[in-house]
This record gives sequence, structure tokens and C-alpha cells, in this order.
Amino acid sequence: MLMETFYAFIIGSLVVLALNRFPRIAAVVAIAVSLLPLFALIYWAPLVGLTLPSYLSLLRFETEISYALGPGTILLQITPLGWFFLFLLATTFPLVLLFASSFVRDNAGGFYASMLLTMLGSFGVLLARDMLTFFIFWEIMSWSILALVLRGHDRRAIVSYLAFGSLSAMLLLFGFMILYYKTGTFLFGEMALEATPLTLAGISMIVAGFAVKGALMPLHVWAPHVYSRSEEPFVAFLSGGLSKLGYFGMILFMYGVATVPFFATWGTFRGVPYFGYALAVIGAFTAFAGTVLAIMQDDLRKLLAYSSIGQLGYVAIGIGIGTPLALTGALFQALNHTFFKAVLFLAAGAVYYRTGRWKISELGGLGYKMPFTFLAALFAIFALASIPITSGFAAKWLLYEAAIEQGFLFVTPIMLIAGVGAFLYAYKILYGVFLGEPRHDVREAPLSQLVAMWILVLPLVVFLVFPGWVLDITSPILQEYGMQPVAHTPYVITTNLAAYNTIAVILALIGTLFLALILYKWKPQKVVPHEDNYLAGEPPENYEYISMHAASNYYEPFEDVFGGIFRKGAERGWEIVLAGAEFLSNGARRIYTGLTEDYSIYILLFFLVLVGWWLLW
Amino acid sequence: MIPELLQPVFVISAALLSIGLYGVMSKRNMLKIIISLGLVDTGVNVLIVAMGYLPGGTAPIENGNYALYVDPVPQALVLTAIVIGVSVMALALAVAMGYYRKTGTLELDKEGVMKW
Amino acid sequence: MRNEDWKKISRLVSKRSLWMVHFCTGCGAMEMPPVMTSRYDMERFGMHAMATPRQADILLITGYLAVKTLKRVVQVYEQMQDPKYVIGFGSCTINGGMYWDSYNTIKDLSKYIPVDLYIAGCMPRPEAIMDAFLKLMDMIDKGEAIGWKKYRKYYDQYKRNQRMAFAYRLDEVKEIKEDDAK
Amino acid sequence: MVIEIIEKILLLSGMVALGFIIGMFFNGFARKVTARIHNRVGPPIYQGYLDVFKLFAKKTNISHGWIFDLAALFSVAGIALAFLFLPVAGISLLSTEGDLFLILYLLAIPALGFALGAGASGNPNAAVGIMRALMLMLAYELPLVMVIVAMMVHYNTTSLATLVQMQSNFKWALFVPQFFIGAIIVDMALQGMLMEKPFDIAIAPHEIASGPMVEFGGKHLGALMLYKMMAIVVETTLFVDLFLGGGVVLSVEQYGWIAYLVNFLVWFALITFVFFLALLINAVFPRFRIEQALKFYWKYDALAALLLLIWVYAGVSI
Amino acid sequence: MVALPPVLLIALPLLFAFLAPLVGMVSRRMVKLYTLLVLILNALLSILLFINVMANGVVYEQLSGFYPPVGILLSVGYLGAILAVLINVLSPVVYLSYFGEAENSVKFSMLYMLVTASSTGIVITGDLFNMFVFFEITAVGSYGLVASLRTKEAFEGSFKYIVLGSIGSAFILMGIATIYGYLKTLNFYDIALRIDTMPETARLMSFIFLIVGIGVEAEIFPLNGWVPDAYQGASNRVASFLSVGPSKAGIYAIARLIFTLIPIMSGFELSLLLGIFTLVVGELAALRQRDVKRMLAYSSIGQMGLILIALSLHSETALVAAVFLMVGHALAKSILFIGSRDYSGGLLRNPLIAGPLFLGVLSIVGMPPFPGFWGKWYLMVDLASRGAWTIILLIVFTAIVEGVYYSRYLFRGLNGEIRTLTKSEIASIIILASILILIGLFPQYLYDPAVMAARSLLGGGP
Repeated sequence: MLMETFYAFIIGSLVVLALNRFPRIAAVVAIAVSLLPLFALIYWAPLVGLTLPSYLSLLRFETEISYALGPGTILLQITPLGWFFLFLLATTFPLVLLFASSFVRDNAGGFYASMLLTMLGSFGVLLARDMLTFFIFWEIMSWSILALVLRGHDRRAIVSYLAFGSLSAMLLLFGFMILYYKTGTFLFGEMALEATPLTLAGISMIVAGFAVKGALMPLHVWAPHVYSRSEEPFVAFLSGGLSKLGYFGMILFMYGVATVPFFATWGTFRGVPYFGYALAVIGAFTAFAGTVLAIMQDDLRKLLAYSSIGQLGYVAIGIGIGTPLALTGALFQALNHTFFKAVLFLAAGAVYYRTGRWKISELGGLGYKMPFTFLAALFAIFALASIPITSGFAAKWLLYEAAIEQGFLFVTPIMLIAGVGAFLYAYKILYGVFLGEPRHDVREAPLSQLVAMWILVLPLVVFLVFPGWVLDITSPILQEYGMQPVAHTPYVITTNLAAYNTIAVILALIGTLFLALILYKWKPQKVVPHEDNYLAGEPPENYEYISMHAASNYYEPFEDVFGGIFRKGAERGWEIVLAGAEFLSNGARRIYTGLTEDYSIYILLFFLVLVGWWLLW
Repeated sequence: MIPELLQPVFVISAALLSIGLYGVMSKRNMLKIIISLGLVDTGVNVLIVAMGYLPGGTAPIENGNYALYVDPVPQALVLTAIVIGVSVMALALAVAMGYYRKTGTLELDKEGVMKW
Repeated sequence: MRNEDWKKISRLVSKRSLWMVHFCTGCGAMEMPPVMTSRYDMERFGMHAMATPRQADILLITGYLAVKTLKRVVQVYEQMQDPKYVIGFGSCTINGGMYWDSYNTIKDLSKYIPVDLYIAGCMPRPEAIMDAFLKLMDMIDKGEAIGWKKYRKYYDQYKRNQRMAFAYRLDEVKEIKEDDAK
Repeated sequence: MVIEIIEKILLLSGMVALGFIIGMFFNGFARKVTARIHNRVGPPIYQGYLDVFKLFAKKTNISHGWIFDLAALFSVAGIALAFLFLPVAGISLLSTEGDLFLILYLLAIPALGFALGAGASGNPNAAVGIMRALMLMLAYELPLVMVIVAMMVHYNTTSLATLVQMQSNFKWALFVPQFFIGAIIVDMALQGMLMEKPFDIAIAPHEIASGPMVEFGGKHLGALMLYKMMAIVVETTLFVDLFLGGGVVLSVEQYGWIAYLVNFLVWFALITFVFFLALLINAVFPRFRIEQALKFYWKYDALAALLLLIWVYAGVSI
Repeated sequence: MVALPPVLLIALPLLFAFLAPLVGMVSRRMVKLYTLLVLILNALLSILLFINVMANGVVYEQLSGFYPPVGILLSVGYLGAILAVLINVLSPVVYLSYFGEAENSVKFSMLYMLVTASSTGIVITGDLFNMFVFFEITAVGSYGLVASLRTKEAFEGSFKYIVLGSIGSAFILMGIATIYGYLKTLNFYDIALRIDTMPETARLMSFIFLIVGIGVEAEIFPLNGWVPDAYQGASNRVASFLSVGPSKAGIYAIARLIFTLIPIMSGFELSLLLGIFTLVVGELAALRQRDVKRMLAYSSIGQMGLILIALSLHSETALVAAVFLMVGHALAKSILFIGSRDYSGGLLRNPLIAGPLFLGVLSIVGMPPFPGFWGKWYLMVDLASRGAWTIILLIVFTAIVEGVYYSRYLFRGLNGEIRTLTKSEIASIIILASILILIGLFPQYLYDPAVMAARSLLGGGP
């Protein structure tokens, strides 16, 4: 059924293209096809030690397959790592399409077709057993994303995506070629890497190529533009699901193909190879700078985009440190980020669907108008800010523990302060969109959108209580790389330094909330209209013209302090690179002067040079 | 292999070629360029004909005397080349005419859009 | 514990924790700093100046009120939470004081909001203010400071008077009169 | 089993009640101290209890909707939760179930809950106040976490209970030269955490009408007061646990219940002292602007913390 | 199956081309249909020829009764057969886009058939002078096609093409003269057999003459001054056809030159160097280009450079890559040229236009599973196995540059005034895109012939 899944995706995408005029039917077809990876996921669950009831696995999927495709062979095999990331993608994908069924209106067939192709690519990437397969599916995913980016009609998004997409592809290709040159094979399993500088360069290029997709700074430039100018269901999947593939690739190549001893050849810093340490530092910088930039955004989607960049920086830190604790933390963070960022983007989409606005300063007061959207977003924001009443905290905790365990004195404070920064922009979303002065008389989002959001919230709640379940499915990955899994029970995670008992936190919270509720219900209360606000006795009349919303330029003092340093820093750097290329380009262009005399002189000169070179020398 | 006698022909051929190329490289007037191209063609044709020449050879006509006749192939080649050259030249003139009709000049302009 | 006892304790405690919001319009505000600082130190009695009416128990109006200002005062008063007390400070709030014949100053504050206590004088000395506070505490203790109840009870009447004060065209006044007739 | 659970619940509830009681005491204490510095008489030392009682006894309580109500719930519940996870006078009820990171994040629950309610009121003053509070948080957290990380690496633990245990027998972190500096840095951060002057930017009553609390009155304000008072206890306890051995002077194994009592008294004295220091600064300083506060913490305090990190880095080898 | 003589492939369109005016006398409209039918017939013939070659090996045919070396020999090799199919199948599809325009149909159609026939001639001939003649016919036809738009730019571009083309043909002639002067033969096999008997200097001179001459047509860097101007001046479908027919024929001639005719090691080195220069200059020049046709022309130059690099690596993998690159480039560039008529914006809002153009860009940029990808991948694999990191780096760099300017291209097609293409143009690009997709999904049908072509070329065959 594995190859059939791929066929189903290709045929499905053609069918939905043909159904362009009937968006509803196209959505149903797309969702039906999109469930296939989910079935595969369930069927393969025993691989990571999960025993699911057999009636859940409706279809059978091969665990390993090879398929001749012309010059090359497609080699596919499911691994625990692939399963973990497939879990993230396959669960998000149908829900995102469900959301899209009411969100995407024009040219829906193209949308679903491209979405199916992205999933096809991702599915292949997660199963790839050799570099050719990996690259083919990786690029299919990349260009189908490009097709979706094109729908946004935004110059910077298209240019930056394709430019960085080619950069990423070429870095990967270059790196793959180096590995091929050194090992003579494309198969991941058969590569025995020698510790030579060239191999290290290859691995670095590959990691850099993945960093583009994972939007690590300074290779993140495309992400804010793309995230802020595409349709929300797609962006939810891009940020939630597809960006994880970059980190999937990093783990695969840093711990599956290369190994810790390989990196340790060039020395270690506090038990972590310098390579990993550098990645962790870049990750920490990304986490911090992404957060700072997110704080300064007014466009809701840009804010979420920079927040994505920042949060994914943590994943990079975990991968860089590379101890079992850190890898577990990275995977857990990836999982959390998938769900909460998907919810946030979808909530943003629902808000846009009802109000038609993106700017935080133009929204407000939707919490009472769209309570279910608000609550879903609230949960996601709690997870984003890693408040310990969602699963968001467990991941960050693991990462902090890992960093302290290695004695990282300088990386850890940056991680922590980026975490605090997350509160700032999290509150900006809450306040600017859902709280404060109501400005739009709107209804709650449609049912399909609510269902999609709330199902995505579910894992955040479940893994809040039982973070051990995530650790259960990450343990086989660690074992595969010869590492000791992190000690845990369903609700207690234990490290060398401390323990974290979720049940204790939750029960204590319930208890204190109960106490607070008693205190609070003591007295009756009166709800007053929103306009009844204390404004130095000034009654707010004429709501049309007076705005009490403080969300525009919300963190202005912050921008005064940080704006100069961070705003457009990376972008300007890349613009300089581009300007250099364009300078060269101008030079090349000047060759073609448009004059026959010059052209014929070139020919004669070329002839003379050749004659001189060969005959006289 | 190549007879001494032919060296002046090579010189002539080279001279024609050089003049032609010089014309192409220095003139901007279409007609002058076309004339220069004609010179280049002629130079090359002279070279090819010289290739097949045998000193004292006759025309390769079937008259029983097989002993000494010039190689017919280069002549055939040259004939073809001349035909082609003429057709190219005719086309070039037609293009030049068209260009003149559109712009009123035969000079290729330097400031046009067709550059860079 | 009986309800009465409960109320009694509540009053006993409340009187020792009175928070004020100052509505400083006239020159009377000048007399407040001595009351708050070390010379007289009203914090001895748990009194405290608060920034917003939501948090305050006492509305202290220090001086004359123009009609426009009255609008704000009413707004602030209505935003306060029961139980709430009003202290009219200085003669301006009692009879207009030196603005008694001004066309746009209100003369008797208690026509518009229920005043629990007036402090006479132009200016009242800090001693007088302290005395007034103690008096108010005493009234609260005895359950006599019931301005907030009055405002609820005679809400229509107060509203009518306020409208009358805010009206600045003759037809508006006529309208109010017609409403009275009904 | 059931008895054990009931015992535990009672113990925890008692702890929360104790925290609130001490917190309310601190309110009166602070006002008294400030008044004495101002050469005033000041309110009675039990003023905090009166204020909270009065607020809960208000006749009308105005709410702006259910999101607004969440503020009261989450701020009280969150701060109590954070208190439960702190080792108090060497007694660790839940502090072995989590660690210092958990406490740092638990401290955010009441803050965010509070901010949620304040935002829901729709008052621009509240929004500005919350902005300032969050930025202040960002500002003081940097030096704070730098010192905390240094301590974690130095002691090789992240658990606060273990940290307190390691400091028993007067091996206080304060007496380690690096962390003496660290204590000074954290004390400065504490000033911001407690929102005492010069860092009471968020609730500046004269500029933004007490900021986030502008729309709170009656029981809502009462709940917030409880939160603020309890926060004093939590934050000073955090400081005491970090640097002053959590107030543990006698070992429980040796002295039994007397040790509990003495430890408790010492802990109380220490947190009062720490708070007293903050009050002294509070009484004589004017207010910073928010960007000044940010620059103060990130320039001077964080620089000092960075030097500390380098010192610890040179001293620790793993 | 009947083994049809390959000469039909050249003779038929030539014959029908000169019959076109007769048809035009009857009805002007009929001419287009007539031409299309002729081209389709030719395409079918080429496919038959292809199958024949793949099944039975190289097909030879002697013309006009003389035996080689005097007579003219047609020899259809594997690469020749692939390119013959490519040219002859794409030529009617590109011609399809011409429907819907009333003007000039007879002359245009004649020239079109002429160029198709002569380009095919280049790839299936076995005689050097014959190749020269076909080159000239191709060139003359192309000059006419470029000028067919009858604008100032068209005439100017055409004139520049004529000048450079004539100089180039002079160089080819000199090369032929040199070779003939020494070897007295023009047959490829004869030359290849006896090339070693030529003095070193003469051999090198003839190589230089030929590579300069052919290089003009094959768009190699210092010789390709005409390319941007002619492409910019020509109408879009002519530009499209130029990138299908003449340029591929030119690159085939280069391949024959360096592999069979004068296989000297320094020849490979030179063409590698030229390929690198062509690639870098072409791609860089495209980066800042505002005019879409000119940009695509520069991009063509870059692609030619890539193909040349692949050819001159002298290995099976690289030659397979070259075949994939040629096919990919011909398909994708013809889509892009046809689709970019009036390319100022709004074009990509129509999914029927956007789809093919998007696929075209993907193939050029080298995204799987399109032929451009396989080309780049195998080129990289070959370079990697030699450890030629500098060249890889340059290819990588130019690929990123390509990404940048194609993204600008895509953006320009999205915003602005809504315009559209004629139905025939849309049909044409959709057919081209489907061929692209088919090759992408079933690359083995191109891979196997490509491998045979590579082996044959490496063995010194056609």
C-alpha cells in the first residue's frame, strides 16, 4: 500500500485540479487522500513500541520498498525518527485541509493539489533511505511549496523563497556530492564517514541547507515573507509541519549518517562537539533574535512567523547539544511547536476569515465575539510561552536541563531570556487580537475551522498530563543512535539534576484554582458594558472616531532600544550579497554591447587567443 | 603538400579576409558591413579553390586524360559556398532594407534598446 | 454568625481602610498634601489616595464644579463601587462659594450626587479635613453614611437634576419639564 | 492512604494560607516602614488584613466579562502554586516535584493571568501598564537567569530543594565570593520583581492610573492584592533559598520539631530583611522610565552578571 | 516495420516547404494547416527512425549514388536520433502556437519547415560539408524567422545574427578547407580515421576554425553576441523554436567535433573551459535583465554552458546528463518563450498558463522529477566522483542566481494588468508541459537511449 499511497497522492492532486470549479468536493477528495499517511502511521506504530488496537490499522503498508524510477531507484524505509516526524505531519495535514475547506475560495483545486504534493514530498523525505530519494522528494516538497507561495502574489515572498530554496537545494546537493565522493554510496545505512575536513564541510553544507528550511538565522529571511503572504492553512502546515523537515534532516545527518564521535574528532566543548556547540549557539541566537523581532511586528502573520523562527531555534539548540536529554527536548519541542503554531496560524486565519484584517492594531476585542477561537488560541499561546499548564513547558524544561547538564553558562541564559521574551509577543497577540476594545461585529468562526483548531489543541492537553508518552516514542530514536533514553514514567521525567512531575503541578494547580474559586465566588458580581471604562472621567463617545486600543506600536520603548540593532539586520546582509551578485551581473551584461563590431572583435580575439595559446605556446 | 606556387593565393585570401573582418569590426553602416562580409566570403572561397589546385592541372572534364586535373570537390564546395553566400547577402540586404524602412537610416544605433 | 454581626464587623473594618479618589478642581487641592504627609498623616487611619474610582471608597471633591466638570464627576461617581462616599470640600461645593453667581458653576453638589459630608470653609484647614474624615468613619461605623443607597433610591431625581444642569438650550429644559409632568 | 492524602491536602492548604497571611502582613509592614522613613506615623501593621477584608466586603463588584474574571482566578491560584513549589524554611512540600525552571515559569502564570484580565478590561491604561510590566520582566530576568544559571552550573543541580540542602550548615551561597556578587545582582533584579521604586513603572499611579489594576475594584482588586502580597513572599523566599540557605539553621534530624520552629523563624526574619532592603531603596528613589529600566538591567546588571558567568566559567571544569 | 530512409526526414519538409507557396495561392489559411500536417508527418517519421535506430543501431544512407568519401553519407547515431526526435516532435508543437495570427503565413511557414529540415539534417548527417550546408540553411532560415516580426528590433537582431553567422560560416569553411587540404575527404568516418596523419599544427588549426565557426551557432560564450539581440528581436515563438532547433543542432555539432571528428584531449579541456565561461556569464547577465525575452536568452546561454560542460567531461554519466539537459532545456525554454509573449503581468493568474510556465521554470532550475533535475544530478555526480569542486561550486552558484531571477520572472507574471495568450499558444505550452511531465514521471524512456548515445559517442561513433 506504500507505493499506492504515492500514486494516490499524484492521482488525487490531478483529480482535485480537475475539480477546480467545485471546491467542496475537491476538499473532500483531498482530505480523503490525506488520511492515508495517518493510516500508515497507525500501521507502523509498533515500530516505536506503541501497541494500538488492530482495528485501527485499516490498511497495510510495507515497511521497506524499492522502486525503479528511470536513472535512479527510489528506496523507502520507515524508521523511528521518520515515524515521529510523520506523526507531526500526518496528524496536522488532514486538519489543515479541513480548515482550508471553508477558508480557501478562489482556485481551490490548485491549492489542494499543491498541498497534496507537499505532503507527498514530505512523506517521501521521511521514508527516504538514500540521498537520491531524499533529494527528489525534498525538492518536490520545495517546489510545491513554491506553487503555494506564488498564490500570495507577493514579490519579496516569491523572490526570497525561490532564492533561498535554491540556496538550500544547492547546499544539500553539494553536501550530498561530497559525501558520495568520500563514501562512494548514496545509502544512508552504508555510509561510513571518515573524519576528514572535506566530510565535515559536506555535513556542514547539508546542515546549512536544512537550516534554510528550518529558518535558522541568518538563513531565515524567506520565512517571514512567505509566512505573512500565503494562505493560512498552508502557512499553518508550513510552519507547523514542513519546517520540521529541516530538523528531521539535521538529526538524520548529524546522528544517523554522521555520529557524535565523528564530530568529536575536532574537539569538544564541555562534552559537546564544537560543531554541535556552534549549532546550539546559532540556535540560541535565533531563538533570541526571532523573539525580539516577533515582539516588534504589527502584522499578525509576521509576528507568528518570527515566533516560529524563534521557537525552532530551540530545536536547533537541542540538536546541537545532542545528548539524549537534549535530543528528546528537541523532538518534544518540535512536536509542541507543530501543534501550537498550527493552532495559532489557523486561529489567525479564522480571525482573518471573519474580520478581513491582519494588523494587530486594527483588530481587538474578539475574545468575547469568538470565544472558542480565543480559547484555542489561548491554549496555544500558553504552550508557546511554555506556561506549565500546557505541554509546552516539558520540552523547554528538557532543553534547559540538557544545557545545564553540559554546563552551558552562556547559551542557557539566552534560551531563558528568549523564553521570557515569548511572553511579550504572546501577550501582544492576546491583547491586540482578542482582548481590549471590540471593533468588529463578527460571529464565531465556522465549525470546520473550529474543529480543526480544537483537535490540534488536544495533543497539547494530553501531553501536558502525560509527557512520558512523547518520551516513549522518542526513546526508540535514541536507541537507534545508540543513546540511553531519558528516564521517565508517564507523568514524571527524571534527569540527573532534577525531576518534573506533571501530575503534582496539575493537581496543585487544580487545588489552588479551587481555593481561588471559593474566594472569588464569595461575592456576586455585576458585568458592565465594555464602554464603561475609567478614562479620567472622560466618557468615550463616538466610538467611530475614538480608539482606545493601545495595540499599535505596543512595545514602542522596546523598539527604541532594540529596533536599531535587530530590524532588517539579516535582510540587509543578504541584500549586500545580492548587490554583489548584481554588480557581477552588470559586469557580465556589459559584454553584450549590442554592437556587431564588438561581437566580431570578440570572435576574432577568441580565435587569436586560441591560436596563440595552442600554436605559439 | 601545399605547393609553393600557391602562397601568393594564400596571401590574397588572407588579405581579403582581413579587409573584410576589418570592415565588419569598424563600420556601423549596414551596407558597408554587408560588403565586408562579401569580402570575407570571397577570401574563404579563394582559399578553398586554391586547396584543390594542382599546378598545371586541367579542368576535371572526362576526356581520357586522367593524369593531371585539379580536384573537383573544392570547386563544388566553392560553388555551393558562393550560392549560400549570395543568398545570405540577399537576405542581409533585405533585412537592411527593412531596417531602413523602419528607422530611416542604415546606421546601427549605439543607444538602442538592443544591448546589455 | 448573624447577618447583622457580619455587617457590623464589615463596617468596623471598612472604616479603617478608606481609599480616596481626589477630584481636584479648585484651590482646595492645596490643602491635601499636608494631610497626607508627615504633619497630619492620614495614613494613620488606613486612608490612602487611589488612582482610579474603581478602587476607591471616597470621592473627594475639592472645590467648585463647572457644569462640564460635573459630567466627569458623575461619570467617576457612577464608576465607583458600593459602598461609596462623597465628601464635598470647601464652600464651593456647598453653595458655589465665591462663584455663587457664575452662570456655569453648580451651586449645590448634593443636588446631583449624594454628598455624605461637607467640609465648610474657604479653605478648610487640614485639621478640619482630618476631623471630617474621623466624622465619616464614625458615620460609617454607625451606618449613617448612606449616600450610595440614596443615589440608588432617588436615581431618577438625581438624573433629572443632572440633565437640568447639563441642558444648555431652552428646548432641552422644556423637554425635562415635560418629562417631569409625566 | 486516604489519610495521607488528606494530610497532604491540609498541609498544602495550610501552607497557602500561611503564605497569604505573611503576605498581608508584609503589606502593612511595608507601609509602616515607608511611613517611618517619611517621618510619618503610618498605618497600623495589620493594615493589609483590613484592606483585603474591606475589598472582599464591597457591595458591588464590577466585572468586564469572563476573561476579566480569569485574572483574579489565575493570579491567586498561580502565585499559590509557585509558593507550594518553593522550599520554605527547609520544608519542601512539592519542591522535589519540580525545579527552579519550573518555579520561574510558574511565576509567569499569575502574571499572564493578571495581564489577561487587565487586557480584557479594554482600558488603555491597563494595556500600557501591562506593556511596562512585561518589559520590566524581560529586563530583570536577564541578570536573574544569568546568576541562576551560574549557580546551577556551580552546584550542578537545578533543583531548588537540593540547592537549599547543599547550603545547610551555613554553607550559604552568599559566602562564596562569586555568589556574593551574584546576590547583589539578584537583589537588584529583586527590586524589579517586587516592582518597588525605582521600578514601579508598571503601576505608576500618577501616570497611568495604577496601570493594569485600573479597572479592578472590589473582590477582583482583593484577589490582585493577595497576589501582589503573596508575590512578595514568593520572590523574597526565592532569594533566601538561593543565597541564604533557605533559612535552614538547624537540622531536622537532630533537633526535631524545634528545628522546624527555629528554621521557620529564621526564614521569616530573612525574608523580612530582604524585603526591608528593598523598601529602603523604594522609599528614597524616584521612578525610572521603562527604557531606562531596560537599559539599567541589560547594561549594568547584566554586565556584572556576565563577569560573574566568566568567573564561574573559569572556576568550573566538567 | 518498414525501415524508412532517414533522408526523408530532410527531403520531405524541404520539398513541402517549396510547395507551400502553391498552397498559399489556393488559400492562405490552408498553409498553416498544411505546414502543421507536414511537420506532424515529419515527427512521426522521426519517431519511426528513432525506434529503428534504438533497435538496430546506427542507420547509414548513401545519397546520390556515389560512395563515400566522395558521396554524401547520412548516418543517424543514437544522439542524432534523440535530437532528431526532439527537434521534429517539438517543431509542430511550437508551430501550433502560430495559429491564430493571420500575417505572413506562407514565408514564415516555408522558413519554418526549412529550418526544421536543416536542423534535422545537421544531427543526422555524416559529412562535414553537408553539415556546413545544413548549417547555412538553418542560419538563413533563422535569419528570416528572426526578421519575420518586421519591427526595428527584429531587423536589428536579425542583422546581427547575419553578421556573426556569416563570420562563423567563414570560419567553418576555413576549417573544412584545412581538413580537406590535408585529408582530401569530408566524410566524418574518414576524417576520424585519418586525423592522426595530419600535422599537429594543421589539426589544431582546423579544430580552432571549426569550434569558432560552430560555436557561433551553439551559443558559446565569446561567440554568442547575437543571441540576446536576436532572441529579443524575434517573436516569441521564433525564439522558442530557435532554442529547440538550431541551438541543439549546434551543440550536437560541437559534440561530434570534440568526440568523433578531432578527439584531442585539449579539445575537451577547451570546451570545458568554454562551458564554464558560458554558464557563468550567461547566468550572471540574466540576473539584472529586465526584458523577459532577453533574460530567457541569457538563461539559454547559461544552459548551453551547462550542456557543454556535461559534454566535455567525456564520461558516460556526464553524457547522459547532457542528453537530459538538452531535452529539458529544449522543452522548458520553448514553454517559457511561448508563454512569455506580452509578459507584463497577470499572465500567471490563469492556471492553464501558470501551470506550464511554472513547470518550465522548475525544469530549468533543476527541480525533480523533471529532466533538468536528472541532468544536473548526473552532472554533479560525475563532477563529484572526480572531486571537481570548483566546477560544482560554480554550478551551485549559478543555480542560486538562476533561482533569484526566475523568482523575479514568476513574480512579474503575477501582478499587473491581466493579459492572456491565444488559445493555440496555450494548447502548445500545455502539450509541451505534458511532455515534460511524462519525461519526469517516466525518465527511463529517455535514460536508456541516453546511455546508448553516451556509449556510442565515447566509442567514437556518431
